[in-house]
Amino acid sequence: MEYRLLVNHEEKKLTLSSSPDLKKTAFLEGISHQYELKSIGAQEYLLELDGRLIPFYLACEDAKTHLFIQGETFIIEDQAAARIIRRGSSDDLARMVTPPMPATVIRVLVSEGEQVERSQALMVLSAMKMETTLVAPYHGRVIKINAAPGAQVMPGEILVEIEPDEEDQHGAGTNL
Amino acid sequence: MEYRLLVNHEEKKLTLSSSPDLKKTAFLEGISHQYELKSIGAQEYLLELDGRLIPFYLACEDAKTHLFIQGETFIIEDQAAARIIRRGSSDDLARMVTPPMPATVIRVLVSEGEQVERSQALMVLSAMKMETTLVAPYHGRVIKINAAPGAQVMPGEILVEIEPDEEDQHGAGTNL
Amino acid sequence: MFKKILVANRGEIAVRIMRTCREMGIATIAVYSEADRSALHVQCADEAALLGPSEPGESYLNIDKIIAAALQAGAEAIHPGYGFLSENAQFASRCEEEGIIFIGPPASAIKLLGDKTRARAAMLASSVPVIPGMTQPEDDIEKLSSQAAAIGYPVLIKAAAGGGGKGMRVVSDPRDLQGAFTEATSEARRAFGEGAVYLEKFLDRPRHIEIQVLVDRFGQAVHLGERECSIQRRHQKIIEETPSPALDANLREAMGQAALNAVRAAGYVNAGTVEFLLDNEGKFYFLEVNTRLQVEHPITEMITAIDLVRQQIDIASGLPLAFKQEAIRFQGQAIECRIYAEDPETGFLPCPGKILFLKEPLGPGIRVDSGIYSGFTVPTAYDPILSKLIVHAADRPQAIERMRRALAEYVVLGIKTPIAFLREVVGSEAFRRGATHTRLIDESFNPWRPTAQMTDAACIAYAASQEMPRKYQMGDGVKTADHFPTPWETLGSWSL
Amino acid sequence: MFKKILVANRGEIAVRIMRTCREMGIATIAVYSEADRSALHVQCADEAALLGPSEPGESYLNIDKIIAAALQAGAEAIHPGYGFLSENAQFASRCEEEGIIFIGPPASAIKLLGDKTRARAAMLASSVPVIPGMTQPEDDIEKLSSQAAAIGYPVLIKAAAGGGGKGMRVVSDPRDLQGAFTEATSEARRAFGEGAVYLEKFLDRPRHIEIQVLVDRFGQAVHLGERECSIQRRHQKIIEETPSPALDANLREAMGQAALNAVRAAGYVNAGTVEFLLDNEGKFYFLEVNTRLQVEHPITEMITAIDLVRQQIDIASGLPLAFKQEAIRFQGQAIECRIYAEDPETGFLPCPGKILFLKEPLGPGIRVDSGIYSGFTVPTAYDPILSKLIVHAADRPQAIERMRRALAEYVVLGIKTPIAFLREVVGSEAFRRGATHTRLIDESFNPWRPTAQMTDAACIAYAASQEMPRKYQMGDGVKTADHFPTPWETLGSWSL
Repeated sequence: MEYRLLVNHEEKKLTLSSSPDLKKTAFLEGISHQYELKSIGAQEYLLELDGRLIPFYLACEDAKTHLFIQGETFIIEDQAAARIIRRGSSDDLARMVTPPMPATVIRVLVSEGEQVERSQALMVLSAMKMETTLVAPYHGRVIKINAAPGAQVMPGEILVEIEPDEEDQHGAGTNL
Repeated sequence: MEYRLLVNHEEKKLTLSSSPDLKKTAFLEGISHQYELKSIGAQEYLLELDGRLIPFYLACEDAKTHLFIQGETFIIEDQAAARIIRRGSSDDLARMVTPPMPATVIRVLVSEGEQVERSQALMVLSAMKMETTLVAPYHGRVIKINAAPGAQVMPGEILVEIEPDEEDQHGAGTNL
Repeated sequence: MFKKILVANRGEIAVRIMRTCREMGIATIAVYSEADRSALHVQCADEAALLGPSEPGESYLNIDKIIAAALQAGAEAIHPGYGFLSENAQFASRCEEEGIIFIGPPASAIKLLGDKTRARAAMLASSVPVIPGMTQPEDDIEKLSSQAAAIGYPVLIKAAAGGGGKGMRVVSDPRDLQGAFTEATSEARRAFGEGAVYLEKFLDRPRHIEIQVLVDRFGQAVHLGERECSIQRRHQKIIEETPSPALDANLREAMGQAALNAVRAAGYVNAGTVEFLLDNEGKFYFLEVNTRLQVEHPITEMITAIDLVRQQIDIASGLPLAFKQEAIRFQGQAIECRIYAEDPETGFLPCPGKILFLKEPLGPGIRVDSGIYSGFTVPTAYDPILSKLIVHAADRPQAIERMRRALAEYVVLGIKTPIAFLREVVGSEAFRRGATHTRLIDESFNPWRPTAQMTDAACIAYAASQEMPRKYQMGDGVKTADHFPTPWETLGSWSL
Repeated sequence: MFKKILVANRGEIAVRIMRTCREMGIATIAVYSEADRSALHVQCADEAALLGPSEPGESYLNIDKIIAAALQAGAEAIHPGYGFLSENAQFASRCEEEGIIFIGPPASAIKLLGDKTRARAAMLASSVPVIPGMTQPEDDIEKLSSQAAAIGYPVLIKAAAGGGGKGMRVVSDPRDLQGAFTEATSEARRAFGEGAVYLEKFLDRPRHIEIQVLVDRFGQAVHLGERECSIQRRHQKIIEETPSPALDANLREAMGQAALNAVRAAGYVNAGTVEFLLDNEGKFYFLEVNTRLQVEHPITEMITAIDLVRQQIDIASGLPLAFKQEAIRFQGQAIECRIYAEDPETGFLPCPGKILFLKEPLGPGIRVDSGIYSGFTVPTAYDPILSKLIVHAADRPQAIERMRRALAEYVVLGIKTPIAFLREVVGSEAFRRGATHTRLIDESFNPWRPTAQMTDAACIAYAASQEMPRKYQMGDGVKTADHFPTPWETLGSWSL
């Protein structure tokens, strides 16, 4: 996935390779780095970067992430629109197609490339023995479907990516 | 509210007076104590008990609460059924009539004393500009309604207390 | 011994005093303002009394309210900490009148030492070296010239009515005196309406050295060595250490004796600190006496193993000193860094706010005296000190590396702190050489920008944390709303 | 000096070693088992190598795997910590063969001192006092009787083939020797198939005193005073202190010299600890040499300001000792409490599990060497030590009160620890008097139940926290799922 970050007011672009089976790779300013990440606590992580272990600490406040790493502190602003779920950004969140709880995919009701209306049903999930339906948050075109029937899905995973129509652009980036 | 606790395997009963405007009082083994409580962090509290300040720390694991106070550690089991929302006890929780998010009460659809069917609509709430409906988790009789139209309600507050019918007793205590 | 003490302060120093009280079996009463309802010092006390609104005049500086709280709770003594009322003679007198013991010197000593002219006269009378200079203004250039020769060049011309550097001139060469005098006089006249000036010895980049003393009610007095406090920003100390790299045993003994003479001259009792300026020829000059516990007292505690707060309480309760000068020994090197809520990138402007995450350093030779916790909102109304990080090691190079290690372990997220800045100053060649003076930060670290060697790693760290599947992100820790979206966050696309 | 060290250990000691390495500018490699993927020592290292499954034989005791990890990462030296391979002569030899420096004594010294008979002979040859006794079994009662008279009553009859107390008898009166001999012989024959017995001096409630030594490669050796380790449970130390209340300067010097003789006799190099038993007449007897860093080394560091891990690394890298015996001074009193994952109410059975909340004590004179964090699951496969709490103060009474204060501040929720138990032992009249011996806990604190003075307050605290409106309960801290129910918890009664 591509990232456009403001790090202490300096712009940085990077790309992470996201295939889960391969060694994870980050590309940053022409250099590729191997990395692994482990979560230690709610706000603590351990990054292995090019063979070196680096613990770091995160805290979010509004749209800013405070990050402490090896004695240095950074304030990071994520320039890409609502890529992830962040507390308080409910407007963006309302526009994401993601399950509100761990669930299993039962049926997928649309296909890639299809045009969908706002509130059109996209996918049926099962959780806590109840069937529930994810709907389109806005008019647009389905560009990617990230889960098939039977898949276990978690909150925060974008299950259906929809490119919004012109008049419905607010809050939706290429990664939605 | 009345509490029946197992504290390090010893049974203790106490009652807290809960009127918000009065000085808070706890009655325990014939003695009444004045108290105030302040939350310091997610797991840290400051108790003022009979004029003395006592910080304490809480952690929950399954149905047990670990509590550290003045150098002593207690494991507390709450004998009353699902009084509060506790992580992991989804069976009980599914049986409580409580909003899943901060919301405003729009309409109350039942009255105290009324017999209700499982899944019967009880109350309509508004949150995030959407109307949503709380339904009865089991057959029973409405014994108390704790919120009127216009009220701001929070997750964890029991809005409608329902005494379950005989055949539907599981997980429901007098406080539901 | 006292059964109950009121601590008339807040933040890290109130917490630190209460810790010793607890070790002594003494109950503590915290006082707090409305801004400090959730402050750490309130959590550490046995009882707490609300003083009033956040303005210091309505709370921590309000003598009537503090006395009332002490009487109400039945406190036998009040510890004033540092700052606020700690050097207020009127407060000390008032305690005396109310039958409460003020844990500090008698009001008379506070008064004498607070009056710079009387203090200077008392020091001169007791052969304590003071900065040579004139005590009266002079407008005759001939007389000034002979005074300057007597004081010894370089001299400093100062405006009698002065302040803020106006009407001030450094003169190194006798031939420049006339011109500088004319300029200073006219500048002073423009600034203050009168042109009177006087002369003082000019000290170039002096060191700020202070001596800790303890005096009991029976006239026994000891000194506990020096603290080197030359690293300052905005005329306020930020790094202190002991022993000072500038002192040898002889100079330490000479300064220690001068400090004892100084406090004896003032009829002093309890813990006090005598501040000196030390020039680069090893001459030292009395500056003032701080009639209270110093912020930087822990470094003395580290190398002597003596608890200064316990000594203060023992002395105030009437106990004699339990040790003689010859029993006091100094072991190893201690350094303190003050952690303020301030931004070293903007000239150390205070930056109060909410602490989103906090992790304090641990392990060998580390002490943290802290007044904050994760989730605490640092109020804007008070001094922005958050905590003090103190290290102790066998020698100065080891103490420096230990401080750098500890600073690298110290995580404060949500507000600006000088932690990274301090790490750089402590690691600088000048600090390692021990070549510290009061203008070091201004000359070498202002303006300052972080080196930011970890920017790329920070980007990857951030992005990787965003890509982590939510179920793994929970780790072993507490599940938080960051990981598990609440309905507020997720119900948007549900069909309800 | 080394550029990179592999730390062949886990938990608090690995973290503590890495802290000193960081201060010395040395990169560290952690090794870990599958059970320790999220362990703190992995987070503190610069690199980490997975060894294998949690069983020690597949991980921390596996010489081949550790050597391979060191070679792979380019480590110049290995620090073994304590336990695991730290006293394994074969491992030390293997390091030597592979061109890796073992941070500890030479394999030959480990071997000699690990063989109790050879060690005893070497000590006898160097005039180090050993527990008087026979080296061969004897079945002639006349000969036994004269041996007993030579050793001095009380004597202990021990089975030559023995163990577990079988065939063991204490004899205080010569007239009881015959009967005890008959009983012991027949008991030993029933238990072990042979009845051979021998005699040893019986020490009643001895103290366990150990002397820390440092020896460089050039034969210079110093001792760093004693550690009193008499407070034990399950034959394992739990509270240690220095100085020992049982030693005066003369006895300290005598034991220090004996310790130096002991290590010289063994051709010892690096840090080591000579353990003695001290009887209540002030006579001491060689017990064994621990050829590694001790768990309780921090108390020596506190009163000497010497970093023992730094000394180990310096010596291993070939540096001479930087100080002589006369430069070593002892300041104040230090006490250590070991915090184990164990339940003092059930005879100290280990209780591993998940740490739900952790808050460590801070402030003057406190050191915490910890291997845990909030959210960490303590594995079942290893020694249940979590951390060590060490205090330093001017004298023993102050150190005791400081330890009690620090223990009261130490919050560990989720698993059982002996924190409240330790607080009671340290505050007991016997401990305050310094009347400690190896059977104190067994005799006075077993069984033990917490006093539980706060039960009522705990009930009110719990109930009050449950009644707090959820919106207030969030306080200033992180919002957690406890406060804000997730959809899993709340969707039950929604109409979806």
